[in-house]
Amino acid sequence: MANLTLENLKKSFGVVEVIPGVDLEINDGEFVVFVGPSGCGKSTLLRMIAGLEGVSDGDIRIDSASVVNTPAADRGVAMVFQSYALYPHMTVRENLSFGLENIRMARPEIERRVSDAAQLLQIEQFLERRPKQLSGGQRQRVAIGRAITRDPKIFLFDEPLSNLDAELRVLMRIEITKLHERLGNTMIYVTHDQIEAMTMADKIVVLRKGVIEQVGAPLDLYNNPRNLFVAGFIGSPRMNFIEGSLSHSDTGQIMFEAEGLQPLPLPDTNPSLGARERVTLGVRPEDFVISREVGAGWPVTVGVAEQYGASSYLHCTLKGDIPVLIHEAGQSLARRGDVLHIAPRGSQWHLFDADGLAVGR
Amino acid sequence: MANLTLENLKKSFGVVEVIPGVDLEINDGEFVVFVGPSGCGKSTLLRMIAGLEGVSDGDIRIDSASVVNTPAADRGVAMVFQSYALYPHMTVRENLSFGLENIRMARPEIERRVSDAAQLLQIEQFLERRPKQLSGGQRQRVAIGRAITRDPKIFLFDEPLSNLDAELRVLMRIEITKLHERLGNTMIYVTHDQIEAMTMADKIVVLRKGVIEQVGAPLDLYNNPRNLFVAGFIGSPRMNFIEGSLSHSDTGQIMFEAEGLQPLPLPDTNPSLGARERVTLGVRPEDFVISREVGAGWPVTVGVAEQYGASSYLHCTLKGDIPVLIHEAGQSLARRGDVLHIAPRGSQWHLFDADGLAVGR
Amino acid sequence: MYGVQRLVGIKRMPWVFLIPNLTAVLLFALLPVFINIFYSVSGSDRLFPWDRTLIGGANYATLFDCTNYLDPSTCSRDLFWRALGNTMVFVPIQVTVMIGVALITALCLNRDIRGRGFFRGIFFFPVMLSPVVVALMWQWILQRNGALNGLMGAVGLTPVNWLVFPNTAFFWSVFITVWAHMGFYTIILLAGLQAIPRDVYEAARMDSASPWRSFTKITLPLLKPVLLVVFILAVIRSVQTFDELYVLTGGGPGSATMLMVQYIYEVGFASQPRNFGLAAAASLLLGLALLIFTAIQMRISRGGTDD
Amino acid sequence: MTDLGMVKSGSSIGAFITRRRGRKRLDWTDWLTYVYLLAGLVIMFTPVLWVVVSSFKTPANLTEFPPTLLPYAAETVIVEGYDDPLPLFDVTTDEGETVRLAQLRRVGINAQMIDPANPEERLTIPVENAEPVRQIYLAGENYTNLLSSTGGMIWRYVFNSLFITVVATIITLIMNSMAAFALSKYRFRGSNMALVAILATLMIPATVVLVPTYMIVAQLGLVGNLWGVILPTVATPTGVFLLRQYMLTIPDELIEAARMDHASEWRIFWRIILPLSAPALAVVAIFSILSRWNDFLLPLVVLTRRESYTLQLALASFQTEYGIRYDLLLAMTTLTALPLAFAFIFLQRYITSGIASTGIK
Amino acid sequence: VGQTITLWTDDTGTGGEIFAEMAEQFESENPGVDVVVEEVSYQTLVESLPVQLEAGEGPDIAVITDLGGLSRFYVDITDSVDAEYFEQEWGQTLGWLRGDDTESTAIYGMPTTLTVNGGYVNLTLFEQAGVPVPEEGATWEEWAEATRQVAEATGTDFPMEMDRSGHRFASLAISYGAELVDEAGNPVVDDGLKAAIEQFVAWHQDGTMPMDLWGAVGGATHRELFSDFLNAATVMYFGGSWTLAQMDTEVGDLFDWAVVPAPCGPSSCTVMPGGGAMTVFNHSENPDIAGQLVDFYARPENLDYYISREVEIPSAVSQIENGVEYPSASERTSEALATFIAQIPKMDDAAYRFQGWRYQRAMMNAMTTRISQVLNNELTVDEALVRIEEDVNLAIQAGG
Ligand SMILES: Nc1ncnc2c1ncn2[C@@H]1O[C@H](COP(=O)(O)OP(=O)(O)OP(=O)(O)O)[C@@H](O)[C@H]1O
Ligand SMILES: Nc1ncnc2c1ncn2[C@@H]1O[C@H](COP(=O)(O)OP(=O)(O)OP(=O)(O)O)[C@@H](O)[C@H]1O
Ligand SMILES: [Mg+2]
Ligand SMILES: [Mg+2]
Repeated sequence: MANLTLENLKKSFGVVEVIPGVDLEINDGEFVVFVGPSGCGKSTLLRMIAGLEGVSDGDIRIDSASVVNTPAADRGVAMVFQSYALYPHMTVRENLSFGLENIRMARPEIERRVSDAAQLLQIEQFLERRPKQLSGGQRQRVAIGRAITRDPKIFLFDEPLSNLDAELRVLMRIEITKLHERLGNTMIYVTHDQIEAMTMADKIVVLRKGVIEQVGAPLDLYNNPRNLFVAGFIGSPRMNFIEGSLSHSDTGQIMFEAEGLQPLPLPDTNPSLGARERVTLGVRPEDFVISREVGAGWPVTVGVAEQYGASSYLHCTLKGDIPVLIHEAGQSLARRGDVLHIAPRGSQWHLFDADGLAVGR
Repeated sequence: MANLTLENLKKSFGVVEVIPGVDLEINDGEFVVFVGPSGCGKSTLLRMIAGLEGVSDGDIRIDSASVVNTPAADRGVAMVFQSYALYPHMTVRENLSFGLENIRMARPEIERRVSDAAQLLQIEQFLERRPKQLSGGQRQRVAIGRAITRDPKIFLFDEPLSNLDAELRVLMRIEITKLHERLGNTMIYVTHDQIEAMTMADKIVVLRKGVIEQVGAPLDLYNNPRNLFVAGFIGSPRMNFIEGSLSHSDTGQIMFEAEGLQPLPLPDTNPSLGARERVTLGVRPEDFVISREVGAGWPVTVGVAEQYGASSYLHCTLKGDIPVLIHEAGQSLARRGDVLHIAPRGSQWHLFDADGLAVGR
Repeated sequence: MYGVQRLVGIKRMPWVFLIPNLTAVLLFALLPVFINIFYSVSGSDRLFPWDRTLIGGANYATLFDCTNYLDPSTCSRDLFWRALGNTMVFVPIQVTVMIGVALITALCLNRDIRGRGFFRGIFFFPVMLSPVVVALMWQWILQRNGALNGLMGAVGLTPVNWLVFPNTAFFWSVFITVWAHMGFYTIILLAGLQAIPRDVYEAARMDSASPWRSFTKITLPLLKPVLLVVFILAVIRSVQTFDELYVLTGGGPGSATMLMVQYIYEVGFASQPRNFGLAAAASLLLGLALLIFTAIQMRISRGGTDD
Repeated sequence: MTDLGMVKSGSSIGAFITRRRGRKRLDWTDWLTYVYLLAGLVIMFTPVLWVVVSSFKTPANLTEFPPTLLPYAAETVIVEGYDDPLPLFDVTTDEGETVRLAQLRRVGINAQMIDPANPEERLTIPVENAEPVRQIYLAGENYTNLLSSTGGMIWRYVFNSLFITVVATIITLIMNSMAAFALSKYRFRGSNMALVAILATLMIPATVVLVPTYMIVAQLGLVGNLWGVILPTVATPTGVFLLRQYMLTIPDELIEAARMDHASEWRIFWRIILPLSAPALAVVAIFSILSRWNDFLLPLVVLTRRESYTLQLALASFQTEYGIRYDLLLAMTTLTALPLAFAFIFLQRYITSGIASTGIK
Repeated sequence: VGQTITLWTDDTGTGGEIFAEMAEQFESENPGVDVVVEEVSYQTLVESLPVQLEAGEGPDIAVITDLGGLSRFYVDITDSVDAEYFEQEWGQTLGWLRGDDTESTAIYGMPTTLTVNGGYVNLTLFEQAGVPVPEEGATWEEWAEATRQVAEATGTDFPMEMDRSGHRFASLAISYGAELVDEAGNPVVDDGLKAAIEQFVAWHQDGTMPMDLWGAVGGATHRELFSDFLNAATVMYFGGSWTLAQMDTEVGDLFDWAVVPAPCGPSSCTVMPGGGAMTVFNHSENPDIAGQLVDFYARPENLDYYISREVEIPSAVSQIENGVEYPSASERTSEALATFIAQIPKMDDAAYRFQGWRYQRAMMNAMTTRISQVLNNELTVDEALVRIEEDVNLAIQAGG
């Protein structure tokens, strides 16, 4: 149905270049998530695809036909807005049929489509209500329904769940995933939320300042971030970073040294990894081996120990006041002031060179 | 310094009884968190303590002196509002000193207190800015600073972090915890957020419809909920509930039976537990033993498998379409459609009788 | 209408939306002003510009024909100067009183009291009456044999012939215009008050602020933008005051309550022959004064709020 | 550490005075409020009430001084032999008795009277001994005279006033909201100029441009035509301003959503913007209704024929070179103000909420 | 082809009705002509009609009161009317319609009724006070003195009141010798005017006249307080003949009243004449038919019918001389009318000249405005005189 190609796509607002040039290929039926810090251009990119924002340079092709000069309504894409943008004065039914009436679709066909969409999204019983009379999740569903009735080739979502509370987010996240499985359309989804990106995407696109930093499957990005930015951005809580240098031990082991800390042998290293002056070691909170024995790794002092019930997060500090966050499954027994010893687990560590690029193990 | 006692405290708005009677003892220096569903009266209770809302009946005592007739400003409590309620037209400094000027405190003393609070909260560099020129987290800190300068006996917080984004919430949560440790004041904190309640509280008060359901330390509530409501309310994601009955097996084992499922022996049971007609079994997502072997427990089919990177949540269904959420540490290999076998782990299960009260193991 | 859009393109659609209103504005508001400018530099009582003869600044010269600028009696058009002077006294007083009263009323109506809607209606009601009706009504109440004197007589006070003395007539001019218009400003201020978040007041309460201090330190500063709008509207309206006083006092006693607009009306409309030119000149001078005032006001208000 | 507690004792009197809501008693500020509002009620409403009551007084009763509170009329009696009813007087005779006589004629300080029971005998009574017999009498004839003196034209005036008010208001609403839409939801060159041009007209007193306006109306051939009053008044700057401020608060996303829904710009305006601006439209409608209904000068010069008179013009014709007909005038005033009172009653709740939401803040 | 003639009259009397009624006959005499009679408010005639005429709008015919001021909008109907008859009946008033143009012989319309300023006196109060009512020929001062005595004796609020109207004041001024306008149409501010103003001011200062009218009101605003007379709050009220009907109905039996002959000044015993004229306007599409309609109304029988129905003072010479029957009027009204009519021959030339002057209204407005200022100590009498002259000259400039 719909492949989408962005080719050297650029966007400037006045003299400010927001998107300096993006190349991206999205295959038919893929669920692609755009993530990136606030202001990095995610929405702009999405709105350019939708046709709500003009293109400064480059090309957007849907099914290999350029659409940069096609009006928004005729591109065959549908957008679900962050604030839903439901017409507050229309009933749900009218919201769903407004777009179809605008193209003078026959009444029976409109009704068929509206009821199909309503059934799919289980909002049949709300059809005569106004958006105000719906809960957040129901509104979200109506917004999606409005997109569905138009039978678009591509769905665009701009942070569709950010206005919902935590519980509802979990539910809607799963519903959208299921919807994607059922409809099989191409979907592009912008979010700030780590979990959404990780759990929903076929492919995550990480953006920074309008530039694509890495594209890949979620676990791929999680396990093999291409650079420091992606490593720090993907995963919540964040990966711990410790700056230091690499050296070879007497035994040929590769050792990581940081100021004031005993050198730590890195497990499972690639022998080709040479000594380096300035590297950053990255270890995710769950990737530490914790022990109470002296000598088993770096000593850390527990600050706040947060007990979530199912798991615990220990906010610790390494010598030199470097904060380290440690995840412990289950209910931790550690208390403020305890000293633990930590070392990276197996191959679960990452190294980045002075430019922030990942160094192969 | 400040013990707080609520004695048969009641509140009605017109004919609607919102708080039918609350008794609570809060010790000096405790960090108490009020949780409960929306509209259960958390804010009302807090506002009664603050003196912003009159008392219909009962008594509020601070350090054993009744304060129900004391004006808000003179109770020695300070409140941090959900929306911060900063004075938008005053600079941060003026915001902090306004309350002190109102009680005609000497200028040098005011300045000392403001700069102390600013230093404590690291907002010294913003002192001349207006609230509009601050980020959400900074505003939150100013709101807390305003409370601090007044040197209250008791701090009251009404969902202070709910307007912040996820990342900032984590940060501020820790800051407030540290603040409490440093100041040692009594703090009462209202929140919707599970994590906040679990990680910050010395003592959680669970409210439902203006009635206290359970009071206790976070892990205490997590591990030993007194009833179905508390069990379902505390912990996120929610505890899984399965309805069924209890019987004795031939071996004297206590078995849990549910329609369509093979009877499951409950591990570590208290032999005094008799057979019962209608009980609810509660198992938290992380408390399942998962196996791929047939016969090792109930078979469940994996629906959506959410990979968070550090852990995975499997949305499964038990026979009879009962949804079960399973937490698996690390990156799960389970895929949609896989069949797993699950059983409660060790003593990590909960039983509730027909009235929803916990049944001792 | 979709046809229009296809015809002009989406880029020009805003103009399509603007044109009807803009046409009306140009035709019935701006064009008259330009005609007025032409009137002011031309003579004769002819209506159509093409019938009139250019006389240059003669009308302005007539207005400024004074032997002593400090004493209006020495001016040929002494009434112009008196009206200007009266306007300059009337406007500040009337605006101050009006905003003061409207603010107090709005504060009262903003409280959680019984019968708010009723009182709101009461204070708004006079806004609905036409100026002529308001003036006739009050004239009828204030005249020598009016209800007020009847009432005063009944309670043992000496009746006063209110409209005969310049000071009392001026007082009632202010009173009646305030009476008639304050409801409008009260409602705007009330809306402004209601937009101030409740929790800010609660915070102030926790901060030991007395009611007076919460008023001066919280309410007033937060109401400032609304007050500014109200102030500008009130000044514009006050300068334009005409109908009420024209019917009530005709500008008397003497010329004690004659304001600029009445002067312009009398010169340009109520007299025979109509001196459009002089009236237009006077109105342009008035407009100039208003413009300068607004500009200063904008400057001050912009300087006052640094964000 | 708790100096707030110390403040408490020092300011107990202050606390008592400033004690506020939530206590069961009214505090002094409440009293002050009520006193003020009641005074306001008297000042604002008695004149109006006075007019309404007086509109039921006979002309003689109206000119009386001191005025009577309620409408009175002299009681009359029909005496045989006299065509007209004769007024009754209570006469104190020299003996101190009171007899009720009918007055025939008054000459100087004496009056000729007869006893209705004995019409033959004429008595001469000093005027100061006679007190007219009066009763409360609602002079409905003021209203019927009004109808007859206007030659049944009053319904014509009502129609004209209504026509002008309704049509002008509708056109105002549509034109102003179209302009406001353009000025709030599009960015285009010249928009600021247009806004300034429209708002600048706020400062032009209608009286001052009456003559040129009339000339333009005359040139358009609209003299004596209701449209000659309607058209010059429709482009109200305040309407554009209020509507624009309100429309600025309507999210742009709604418009974008509609554009993606194939809606033309006109349809967006008509189906989305206009319905959503209802509160602001209500405010503008009220102001438009008020000013159109009360318009006087422009109708005076433009509406030249009696058939095209508005109620206000008719009202003014009771005040002529030959005096003011207060009886008719008061009746007419009451009649013209009535529709507005009703309009206000129905629309009043929109006024504050509408203004509040138009963003004058 | 139907031709429509529109005629405006003001709505204070019943004039419109009668004109409409009579027009039926005209319509039957002239098939195809439709006469539309419209009653408009007085304010429309005074304030709005001139602007409309300026714009080429308005009715074909109107009964107007500003005879000289509108002369440039009239059309000459000499050819449509019996010119000789018109000249004979209304020779003087026709001149008023010609405005500035003293050379002209054009006939611009038909004067309909005459109004006369005059004093109403509360006889009952005189009777109660035991003060004799001044005879014909009594001066303004004598009247003032007499009414003062009456007011004092009876506890009446005020001795004399006068409408706030330049027209009323002109009666006093001309009696005091003021010329107001010279033959060439220039304003005259002379000692007569000064004396009148000084006297007038003195009366206000000593309480002979109340401040309510001339003192309390400003600008050119017209104001009357006839209700004071009706309530017996003033002994004498100087107003106009048009108030007669109201007197008759509202005073009724409350007291005795009468219209008194014009009080005299040092110069003459004159009051101002006034009244309306039916004129045809130059934008009319059918000036001939309009002229014929005027001629129709001018027919003696129609004129008599109209005047007697309206209970008005006639303007035609023959009617004034022969008198008109008023079958519907009361005895007292007829008496009063007779008194009013009796004043007509006594009117000073200056009064007629002033009435016909194009800038009369400017002068009257200047007088009301300036006298009020003097009463409130804003101007001295001398300054006021200078201003009055300046005001009128400015108006002449604007009108030129
Ligand atoms: N209409 C505009 N005019 C000028 N600059 C704009 C405009 N829209 C966006 N920008 C700028 O473009 C950049 C990218 O904005 P965009 O909204 O795409 O960010 P985003 O990634 O969606 O951020 P967020 O996560 O906060 O939604 C920002 O710096 C923003 O300030
Ligand atoms: N001023 C009031 N008048 C009437 N009812 C009120 C008032 N304030 C609160 N209530 C009612 O009291 C109940 C408790 O309200 P409260 O605000 O305390 O709930 P809450 O627990 O804070 O809820 P949330 O988590 O949504 O903030 C609600 O049902 C609410 O509708
Ligand atoms: Mg965005
Ligand atoms: Mg709450």
